[in-house]
Amino acid sequence: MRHEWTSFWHSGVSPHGRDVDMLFGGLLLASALVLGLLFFLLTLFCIRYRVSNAVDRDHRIRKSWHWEVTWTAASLLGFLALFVWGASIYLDIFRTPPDELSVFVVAKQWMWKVQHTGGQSEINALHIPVNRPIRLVMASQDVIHSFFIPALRLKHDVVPGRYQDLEITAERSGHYHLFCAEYCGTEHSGMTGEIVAMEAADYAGWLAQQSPSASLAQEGGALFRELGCSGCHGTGSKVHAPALEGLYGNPVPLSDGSMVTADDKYIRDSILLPRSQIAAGYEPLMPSFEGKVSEDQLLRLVAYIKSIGGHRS
Amino acid sequence: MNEDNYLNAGYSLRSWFFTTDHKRIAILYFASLIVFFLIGGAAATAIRIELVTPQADLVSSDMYNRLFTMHGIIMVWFFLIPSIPNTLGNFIVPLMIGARDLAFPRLNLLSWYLFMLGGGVTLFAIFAGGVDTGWTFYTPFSTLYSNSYVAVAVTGVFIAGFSSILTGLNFIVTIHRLRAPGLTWYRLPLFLWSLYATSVILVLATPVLAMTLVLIVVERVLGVGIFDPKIGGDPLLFQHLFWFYSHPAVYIMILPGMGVINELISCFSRKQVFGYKFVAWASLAIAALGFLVWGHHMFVSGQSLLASLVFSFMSFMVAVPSAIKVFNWTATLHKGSIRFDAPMLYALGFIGLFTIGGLTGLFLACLAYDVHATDTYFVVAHFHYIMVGGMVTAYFGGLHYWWPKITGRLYSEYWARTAAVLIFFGFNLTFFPQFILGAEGMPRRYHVYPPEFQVWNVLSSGGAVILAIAYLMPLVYLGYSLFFGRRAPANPWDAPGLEWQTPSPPPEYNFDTQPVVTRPPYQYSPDFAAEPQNA
Amino acid sequence: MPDVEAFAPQYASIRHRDETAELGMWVFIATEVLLFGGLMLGYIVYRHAYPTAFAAAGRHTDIVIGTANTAILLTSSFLVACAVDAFAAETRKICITLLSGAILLGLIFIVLKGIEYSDEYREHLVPGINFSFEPANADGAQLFFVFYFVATSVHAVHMLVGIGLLAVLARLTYRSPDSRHRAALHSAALYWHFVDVVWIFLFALIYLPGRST
Amino acid sequence: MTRWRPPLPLVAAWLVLLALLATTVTLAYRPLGSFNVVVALAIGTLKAATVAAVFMELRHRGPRTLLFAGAGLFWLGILLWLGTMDFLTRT
Repeated sequence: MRHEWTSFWHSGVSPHGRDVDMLFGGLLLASALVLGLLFFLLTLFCIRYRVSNAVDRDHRIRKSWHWEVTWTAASLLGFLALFVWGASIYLDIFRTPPDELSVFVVAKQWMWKVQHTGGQSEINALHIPVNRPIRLVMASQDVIHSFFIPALRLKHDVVPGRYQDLEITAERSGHYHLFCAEYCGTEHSGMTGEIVAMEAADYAGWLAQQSPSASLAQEGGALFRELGCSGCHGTGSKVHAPALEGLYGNPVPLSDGSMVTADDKYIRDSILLPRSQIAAGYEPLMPSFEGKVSEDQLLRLVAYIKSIGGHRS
Repeated sequence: MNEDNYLNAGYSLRSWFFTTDHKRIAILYFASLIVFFLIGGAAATAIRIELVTPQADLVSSDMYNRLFTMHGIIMVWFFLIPSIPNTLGNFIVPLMIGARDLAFPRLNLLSWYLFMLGGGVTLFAIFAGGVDTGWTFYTPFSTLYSNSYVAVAVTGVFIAGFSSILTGLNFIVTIHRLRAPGLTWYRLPLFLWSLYATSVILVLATPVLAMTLVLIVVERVLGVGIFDPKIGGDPLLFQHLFWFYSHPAVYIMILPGMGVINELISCFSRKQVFGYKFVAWASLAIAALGFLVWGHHMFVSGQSLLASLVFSFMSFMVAVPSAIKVFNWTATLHKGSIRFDAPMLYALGFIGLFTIGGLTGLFLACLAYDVHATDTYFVVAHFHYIMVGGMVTAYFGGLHYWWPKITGRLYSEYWARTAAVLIFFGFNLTFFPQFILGAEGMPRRYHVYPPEFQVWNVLSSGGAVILAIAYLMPLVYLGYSLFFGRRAPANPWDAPGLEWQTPSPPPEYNFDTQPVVTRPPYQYSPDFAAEPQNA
Repeated sequence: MPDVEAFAPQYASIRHRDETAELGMWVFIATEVLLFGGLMLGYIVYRHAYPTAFAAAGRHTDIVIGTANTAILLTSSFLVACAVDAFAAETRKICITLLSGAILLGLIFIVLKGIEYSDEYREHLVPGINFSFEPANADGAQLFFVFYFVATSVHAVHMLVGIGLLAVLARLTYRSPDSRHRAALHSAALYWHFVDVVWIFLFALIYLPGRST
Repeated sequence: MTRWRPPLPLVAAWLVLLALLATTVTLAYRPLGSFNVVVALAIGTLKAATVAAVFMELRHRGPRTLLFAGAGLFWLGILLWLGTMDFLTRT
């Protein structure tokens, strides 16, 4: 496995990566200036005003106000500039991505399981096409992990109990490190992997070559029937339950009068904690599937509901 | 060396273990801190030796996790937090304000016993099997998935927390109520200003840690989910409660160091501290602003974007008082007559290393770069530059500066200077490579790492060996000076502070007659007639 | 140096020692405020996350005992305040009776709390033991009751410590009401009033939500 | 028995406290929607202020003691305000 990008001096391979590198350069420059000034003054004073050196030492500075105001104001301005620069890139990195090519990532104690919507699944590896934004939907099965790709200058913690969105884009093909950056137990340092960015053609070839048994949505459909969801939500059922066709991505009126859009999070919460957000006009009959459904199965159910939502997954 | 001093006022165990004399309690703390520093240091050396090679060969992964957790817990709660306030602070504060003792002497002794009880329980947890959660005890790993001695270690830290609270309370009330006649706030030495600010943080932050640790034990022992995501709990709530204490805690660690540096820079350049009022109020500003920044530990953990923005902004603001202090120390050297004794070498080392630590803190406060650098060795290098490069260096500087006053003996200047230089060199070799490792993306707490990071790890481990040896040197020559060192005069550095107007080592009742203060501090040069206090 | 008998050497006078003791007590109270503050943050965060569940759980708490306990604690605080006022050699007996009244009310509070806990145990409201709640709000209610039990038991521990302090001081005052015991009683009174203030807010957060729906 | 009478301010404060307790309980049962919480906490703060001012004799104390008493509350405010900011502003 050739690790093309390793050392510190290679620039980031994502659009944000280059911005972060420039920011890092700016921070380095500012620090170098301050340190240079400080070391120069320290050495100058230590040499010039050492005790054995007879030099003019009277009419010392009395009023220190204007000195104080200058270096306080200078630091304030410098810090504000760095804050605004850093914040603008940060908001750009974590803006909630529109729904491009989605890949589901499940973090489990000491491995990464990646599911492509076409059904291909990988362990500790993620193949992505170059120059296409990929939306990672990440969930953790147990403790807090953190999906960290140094080459893309990007990481996001994967906190159990909720989905995390993360948009990644690789601009150059190659193999890049994947680390778990949040301490998660014994094999924390073993929970690493590889991001393989490939040209579009190679990626399509790779996808076809995986020969998945069935796409995520189809496996979700099978689960939908196995777990008995179709009993109530199916077309021919006599039970008064909300229809799921055309649900995904559209607003849902809730019993307490508020509105919520049916995104991944809403579907996942409705399966695990059905009584927390009850659809308007329906009784809270649905049993909770907490503990009966693993994160992988949840992903498939969400993919299935997305596929029957009349929405291009 | 006058005859009736606090050291030979009694030799029985009772006179030491049931003393209420602040000077003896400081000595008790000195002894216990040396033990904890050696234990924590041993863990650190083991970690560095393991990291020489990319693959695991010295210890197993589980053992490695327990080693870095032990290093964290022991160093944070049993060395860094109590070191300057409880040793130098306990000894010097009453002397500096011209009092006979702290406001509540019995409370001071209770503080030491709570510290030792907490230390004992934590050491039991560590040697009985160890803790593998990291010193941050993040849930749900620490509450649901770790099967190590978490509850016992957490109880130990809980008990030690009350020792900090009592010390903080004692200092605040002492500095307010027991000052010598004429000793107004603006005549207080800056060491007391920074200890006062430290005590404010100690008193207001530690109780929240106590409650957080209680919640961990409740969730772990009673099996009741509080932060458990399966029943709707939120692990981020734990992180908020934990970092509300733990970020002010890092200011608890650094502020006393800054206080010592004021004394050293001013004494060894024979000159008033530049901008006394600014440096004094900067300490309180750090204490107050330090409570508003904790969210910068959670920029990538799923915290809301607005909260991240606010915490990042506040983190930049808290850096301003530190910048003011560094510029004022440098300006103090201007037109001074500088002598390069060992304490001054530590002070100059402090200014350099603390500034690097502070500036890299700005890297981490900057939102976009923190996304890349958080949880990597960049963070490890940053806080070691502040904790070891700043705090421990200042502790050693203060230790050497007040050694004659505490023990009545003079240490060997040659060995002290070599140790200071060796520590400075060993430290930089250990931790500067870690900045590069962090920028390259090596995550922290990694037992096994990809081979391309090995170069920097070998350099860092080499530096760690030098640093470990350099830290043992003071133990040797200071210990030697205890028995064979020359007798120390009352004022070896010819400094104007109140603590130097009593014999070394001081008698049990500190001052024969109640001292009265008439002039501002740091009046080093009698020929510059009563320099006015430059604002 | 003045004689050591009346006050410790590091103080200049009795008044100086009393004021220093009181200042130390107020610093200690600030730490206690932050101790309970950690719990309140958890309560507020989870109440924001599960408003209906917290309201439903709030309705299951016994407001009769809660209100009675609040009244008892306010009265006991009043008695301690009077005892501090009546601290003198000649009114020593009255001071002792007031203190014992306050201690008695404190014990009644603890007993009522015990009764309330056993009721909740029978209603399966104790998380960790057989906790069962209507499934719609089970999670939020469990979080509510975790905070209810942690907060009230930490408060009860503070009550017991306060009762112990008052009892010791009552005996000391009975034997010799000198100025040192007066300062100690004043500090114990401040502590007792603080425990009362904590209960005032716990009452408002635990017993009152959800009553109106 | 010497003629010791409980001082008037203490008795008055005690009665005020009991009255406030009664009002807060009765108000809790009136459906004021989200206003209920505000009322309950406001009355709670009033009761706490009464205990602090009269029973804890803060009304006789100088600015330093008031500063110490207020410091605890101010830092509690920092903990609650900044602590909840994250949870309130999550998307």
